[in-house]
Amino acid sequence: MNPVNYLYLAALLFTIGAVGVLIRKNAIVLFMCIELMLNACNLAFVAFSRMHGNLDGQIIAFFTMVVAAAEVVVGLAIIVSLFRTRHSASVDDASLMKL
Amino acid sequence: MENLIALLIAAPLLGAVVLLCGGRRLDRTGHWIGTLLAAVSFGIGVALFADMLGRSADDRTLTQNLYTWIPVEGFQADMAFQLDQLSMTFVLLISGVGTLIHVYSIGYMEHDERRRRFFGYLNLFVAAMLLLVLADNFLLLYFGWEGVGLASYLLIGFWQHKPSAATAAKKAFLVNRVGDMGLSIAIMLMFTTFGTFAFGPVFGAVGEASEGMLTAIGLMLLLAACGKSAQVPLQSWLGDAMEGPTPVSALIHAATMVTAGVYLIVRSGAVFNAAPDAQLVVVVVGAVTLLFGAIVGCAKDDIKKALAGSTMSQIGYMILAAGLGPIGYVFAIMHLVTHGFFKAGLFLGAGSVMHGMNDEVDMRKYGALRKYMPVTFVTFGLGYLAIIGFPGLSGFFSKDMIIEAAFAKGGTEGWILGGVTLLGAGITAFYMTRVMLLTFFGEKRWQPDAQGHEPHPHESPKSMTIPMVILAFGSVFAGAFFEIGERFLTWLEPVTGYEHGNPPVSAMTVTAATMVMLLAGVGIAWGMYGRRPVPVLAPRGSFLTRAARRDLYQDDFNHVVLVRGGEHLTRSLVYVDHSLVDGVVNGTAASVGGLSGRLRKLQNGYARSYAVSMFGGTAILIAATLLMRAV
Amino acid sequence: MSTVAATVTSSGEAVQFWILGTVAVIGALATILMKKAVHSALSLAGTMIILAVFYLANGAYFLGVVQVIVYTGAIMMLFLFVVMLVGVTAADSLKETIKGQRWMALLCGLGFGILLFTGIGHAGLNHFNGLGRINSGGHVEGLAQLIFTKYVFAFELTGALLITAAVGAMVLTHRERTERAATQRELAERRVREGVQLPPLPAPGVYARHNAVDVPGLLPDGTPSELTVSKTLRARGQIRDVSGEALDDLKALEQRSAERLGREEASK
Amino acid sequence: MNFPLLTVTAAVPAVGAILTAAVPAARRTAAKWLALLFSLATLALAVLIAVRFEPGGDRYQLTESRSWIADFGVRYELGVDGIGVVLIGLTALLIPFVIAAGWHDADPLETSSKRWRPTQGFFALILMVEAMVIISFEATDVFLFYIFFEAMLIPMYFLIGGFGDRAHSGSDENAAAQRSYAAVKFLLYNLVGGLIMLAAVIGLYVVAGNFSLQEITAARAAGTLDMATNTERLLFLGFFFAFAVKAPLWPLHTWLPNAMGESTAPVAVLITAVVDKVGTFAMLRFCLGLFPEASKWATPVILVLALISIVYGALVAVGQRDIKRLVAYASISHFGFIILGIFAMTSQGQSGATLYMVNHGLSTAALMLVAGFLISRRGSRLIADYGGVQKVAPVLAGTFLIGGLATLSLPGLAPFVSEFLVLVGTFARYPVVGIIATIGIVLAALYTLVLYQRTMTGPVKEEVRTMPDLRLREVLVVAPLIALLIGLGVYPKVLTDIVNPAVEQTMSDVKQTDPEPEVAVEAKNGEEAK
Repeated sequence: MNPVNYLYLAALLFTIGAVGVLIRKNAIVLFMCIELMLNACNLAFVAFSRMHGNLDGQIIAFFTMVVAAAEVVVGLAIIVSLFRTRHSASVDDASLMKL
Repeated sequence: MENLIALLIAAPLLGAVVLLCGGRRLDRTGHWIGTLLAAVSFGIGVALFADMLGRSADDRTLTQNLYTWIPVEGFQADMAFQLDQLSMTFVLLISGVGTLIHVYSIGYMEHDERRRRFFGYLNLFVAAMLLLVLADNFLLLYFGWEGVGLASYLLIGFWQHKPSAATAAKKAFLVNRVGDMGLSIAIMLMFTTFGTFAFGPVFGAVGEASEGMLTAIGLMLLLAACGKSAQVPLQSWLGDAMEGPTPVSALIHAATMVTAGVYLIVRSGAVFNAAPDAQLVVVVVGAVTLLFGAIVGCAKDDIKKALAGSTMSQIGYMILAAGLGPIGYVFAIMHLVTHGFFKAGLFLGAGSVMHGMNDEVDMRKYGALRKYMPVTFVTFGLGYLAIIGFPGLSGFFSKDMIIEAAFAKGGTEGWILGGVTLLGAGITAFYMTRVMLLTFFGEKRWQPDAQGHEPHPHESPKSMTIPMVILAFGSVFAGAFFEIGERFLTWLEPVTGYEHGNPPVSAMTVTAATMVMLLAGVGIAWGMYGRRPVPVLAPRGSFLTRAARRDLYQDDFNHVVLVRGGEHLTRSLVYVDHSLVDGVVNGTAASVGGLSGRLRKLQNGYARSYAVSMFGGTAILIAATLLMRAV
Repeated sequence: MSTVAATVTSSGEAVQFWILGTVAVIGALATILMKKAVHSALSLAGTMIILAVFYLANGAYFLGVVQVIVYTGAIMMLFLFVVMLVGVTAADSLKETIKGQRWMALLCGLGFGILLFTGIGHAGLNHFNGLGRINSGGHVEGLAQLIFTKYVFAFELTGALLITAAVGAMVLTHRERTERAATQRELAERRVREGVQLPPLPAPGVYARHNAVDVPGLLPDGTPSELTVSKTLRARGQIRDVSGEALDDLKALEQRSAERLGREEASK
Repeated sequence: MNFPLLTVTAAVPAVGAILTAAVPAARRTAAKWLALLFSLATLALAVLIAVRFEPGGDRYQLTESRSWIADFGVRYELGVDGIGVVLIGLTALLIPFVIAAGWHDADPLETSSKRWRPTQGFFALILMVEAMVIISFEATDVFLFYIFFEAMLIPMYFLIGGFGDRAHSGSDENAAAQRSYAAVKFLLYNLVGGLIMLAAVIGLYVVAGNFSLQEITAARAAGTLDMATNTERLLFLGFFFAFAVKAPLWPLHTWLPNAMGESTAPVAVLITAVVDKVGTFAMLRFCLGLFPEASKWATPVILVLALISIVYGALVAVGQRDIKRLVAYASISHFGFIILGIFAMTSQGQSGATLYMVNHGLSTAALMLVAGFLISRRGSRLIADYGGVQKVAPVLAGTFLIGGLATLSLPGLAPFVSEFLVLVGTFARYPVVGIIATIGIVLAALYTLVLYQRTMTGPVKEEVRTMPDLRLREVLVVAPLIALLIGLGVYPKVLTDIVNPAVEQTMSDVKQTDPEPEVAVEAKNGEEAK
């Protein structure tokens, strides 16, 4: 087997995640889909790291995790405060952006 | 001596500045300041004249270069003056008659609360007119040219509270502007042809320029002259200009400013001499105006307007003479000077009559005034005799010379022009006799004015009669003085040149013919107005009379073609600007607004919907990148 | 694991890839298709653990461990906390409300996926270096060396980011009480003033047959009153409607009593 | 490094703007005096520039150059030629008058709140505009110029939209709507122009590799920088469009009547006498300097548009019923003359155009400010609401007439010199164009005198019977302007000496020489013989 297959898998997971972001209304699930996309990227980085024979890919994946963690913390905090005021976790309820 | 030239202009200019900026505290002394400064200018003029007489005929030109007015690469306009015999003649006329009319105005404007300002304007006029005749290049002449136009505007509209005066002032300025267009185009043509527009260099290089160009320059100068001197087709403003106070009519619209056109043509004689076609047009314009003014003068009942028609006609004589070339230049100027005397005198007389008659201007409401205003009657009568060319008076000599010169032009042209001038002399005699008879003879036809005051005719104060006497003196003797020993001819010849021409008939014959025409004119007028009583209300009259009363319908023509047409044009342009030019802009804005209104619906506010767009956009971008790399 | 470039991995890894990869994709699909958030979270956790295994297979040992501990262990649990807070039983409606959204999403996803696949396919990545040579000096040491030399600034920055995120989360969720809490008396007075609900709200539970707070009290006609349930539960839609049950109970009771009475009548 | 005079001149009003804006609400009068003080200080510096400038010296003097955005070759480069010097002078000169004339225009209404500070804002914005205009005249870096050319719109937008004329015919809401329409129109027009110019600026960088006006001009003149014909033409059009909007040239003019009509008289002066001059100035400096060949290529079309502006502007002015809109259309006509002079490509035309910018600034300022005084007295902008004013307010009427006479270019007043130079310069190369343009002088007389006749003469209208004459402050505003108009009319040499060398340089940029006269006349006059 060629490690390129890992890349195909990563692409598949990424696409699934992206579609999930687009079709789900629950903000929490939406976040999970984003995490899925990030993980797919990490997988690609790790595969690249192996292909190129250096560790930089893994370092990037490492940073991605940190950033993802930070993002989740803030994002979930937003969801919680949103839920408190609106009693809903649906992103469609927050549609005040239109004129 | 040449350093005095600038002072000639500076004195009245100072007067204008002081009087106009001085404010109310000068109200009581203003008229004296104005008169004094005009007199100072006259004094300097006389001193320069005396100095000039002391030098030989070839060495009489003085120049003074103050500074370069507009220095731009290749375009050098100097603030420089040139005083030669021609300018000298004008300087004396302007400052002399000007001073007299200042004196006259002291009395005439006594009861006007804005007298100080009137004198300021008069001083401004004198300064501008002197600048006009003293300039040594066409651009500076243009400066003076417009300066007198401004003064004329201010003075015609002096009684601005009267809408008719304000309109007349505006009309005068606008018609003059059309003429000014001609002057500026002439200057531009000179600049492109000769690279300069100073008198000396231009006239010196005339021989090298093409005749077509010179004809163009000549015609443009003529257009300017037509505007300023009220010649057909730009004559319409002069009659209305009589709305101004009478001293203004005397000084500006009879003696000096309106003759500026004659000055311009005589001054540019070198150009016209080399452009016979332009000269022909000048002569035609002069001849047409001569008859036009005379006919209009016959029909007017308003004394000032009758005199205005006369002025137009007399200037027609001068323009005609100037168009004859070296045969006529000297006589044009000579008639200009004598006309300055007698026409100013006539206007002052008319002013004096109006002064005594509650400002009534309709001659049909005068009559029998000779007993009540003896001085006015005598001075006016002398002016009358001078203008119709009574033998021995100034008009006789100067007009006779022009008629002779017209015949001397030679050929059919000469006969036609001679005939026209003779006919003009006859009509002049007719309308002036009419004025004289209606005003001073016959029975009283006085009417109370609008407020019901009966007129009490009385002689005017000394300040008014003395200038009239002096002018009458001039009208009687100036012609003879100029003519005896051909003094005037000798004086001006070095500047304007002179040739005798070849008259087909002898001078005596011409004089005799003139006399016949004169007697005929006087006789007809006596028949119509002297022998039988004059109705107070004007009879309907023949078609010609009605046409002449309406200035031969030229104002109606202007009104229909220019005023109405112009109004329609501006109104439609305002509409175009608002609806079309602005409409395109606003239409674009509205359609963009409409489009974005529709596009706005895409902005439904759902973040997920935006996310799809982003995602799709990213996909397209990646596809584009890949495709580019593939290609 | 060889130290030179190779084109093929061991067949054991291939078997592992195909089996676990399938599971991972199923997990991912389950994540986006499950109705309840808690199920999504669990599916995602499964996918992540499989990914951790793949990391290990790719020689990223440290990352694999971190993936299990940090991601699956910490972050996913955080998700679960929030899911519980918001309401574990609340199910999402999978009905799409925005017109054309789902089709557009699928179309874009499909197109994007095809693009990625063709891109990877065209990249021509036929051989790979492997990590043997790099990992020879110790895997974690190698990572550490890179992090603390080449990437030290990025590392510091991510640290700062984490702290900021932590502070941010506190700011967002913490609510300072800005006014004095109303006393019982004041609350009572307000109630009277507003005149909406003078007595205390009715208690939940039906005739004390249930002691759960999510069961609404019944009105005399047997219909449930939502007033009796806490606002939070109402918002989550977690009211357990037992009215039917209660009526059934009542019916059964009456029947039983009727039977007994009937028997008593019969026995008479 | 010498004393950075140019930077300081632009910085002084900017600092003044900040300080004025910071004055507390209650100290309104202090803010006015502060603004006036700073504008006078700027004037003093502008005079210093004129003194330090040597007409015969280098093309650009008092230069400053600092690196700014090194990656894109953008430099902070300042320098003035003769044209810049006189226009800086004009700007610095007019602003004190604008401030003094607008002394009470931005006083808050009785009813507005105590903390409301419109006065401070008004004067701060005026000073801000001054700073930006001055630096636009100084910038010799295309990018630097572009930034301030655009940034000027921001304070102008607020001046037009925020401080309208209190004299209006309709209700307050209607007036506010008109005002915001005018402000938005001004902004959009100029933004579109600026946007197209931005594209051209970037294009210029791509072609030339830097933004330095001096370097590019020199390279163009020396032939070391070749541009493809079409590239040059496109870039030229990009620049010209922006300047033509600003100038404004027919048919891009319709924002000006709205903007001038709805704003207060001092702001209207600011628009037409100061800000618009940046457009014509930039045509002369950037269009001709950077794209000489394309300028010559576009000349016929531009001349026709300028002619249309002249005649059309004047005719539409005649048909106006609103005093301020009339002056606006008159300005459009005058801008036609300026553009005509620039693109006639003769030294008379270009010197005339430069003088015209100055003189038009002075004459319009005089006319518009007096018109503003008039309007503030009667509270109406409609010509029909006036009549017989000269009887009750002779000084006002007199100054109004002088302003009008300057507008119609009466000899003896400054605009005549410039207008005649433009006409002569145009005529020398394009006789027909020159003759048609002369029609403009007749039409100018028409609209000016009609305006004067309808407002000032005739019987006194009941509403104007109690109208007071000019107050001391107002006389102090108008009198120096009139003195300058007369002074520059009889002695324009002070300006031409500074301007001529710069015009010669521009003429050599576009490789044009004046047409020779048909007949060479020797020793035209003493001045040249020396």
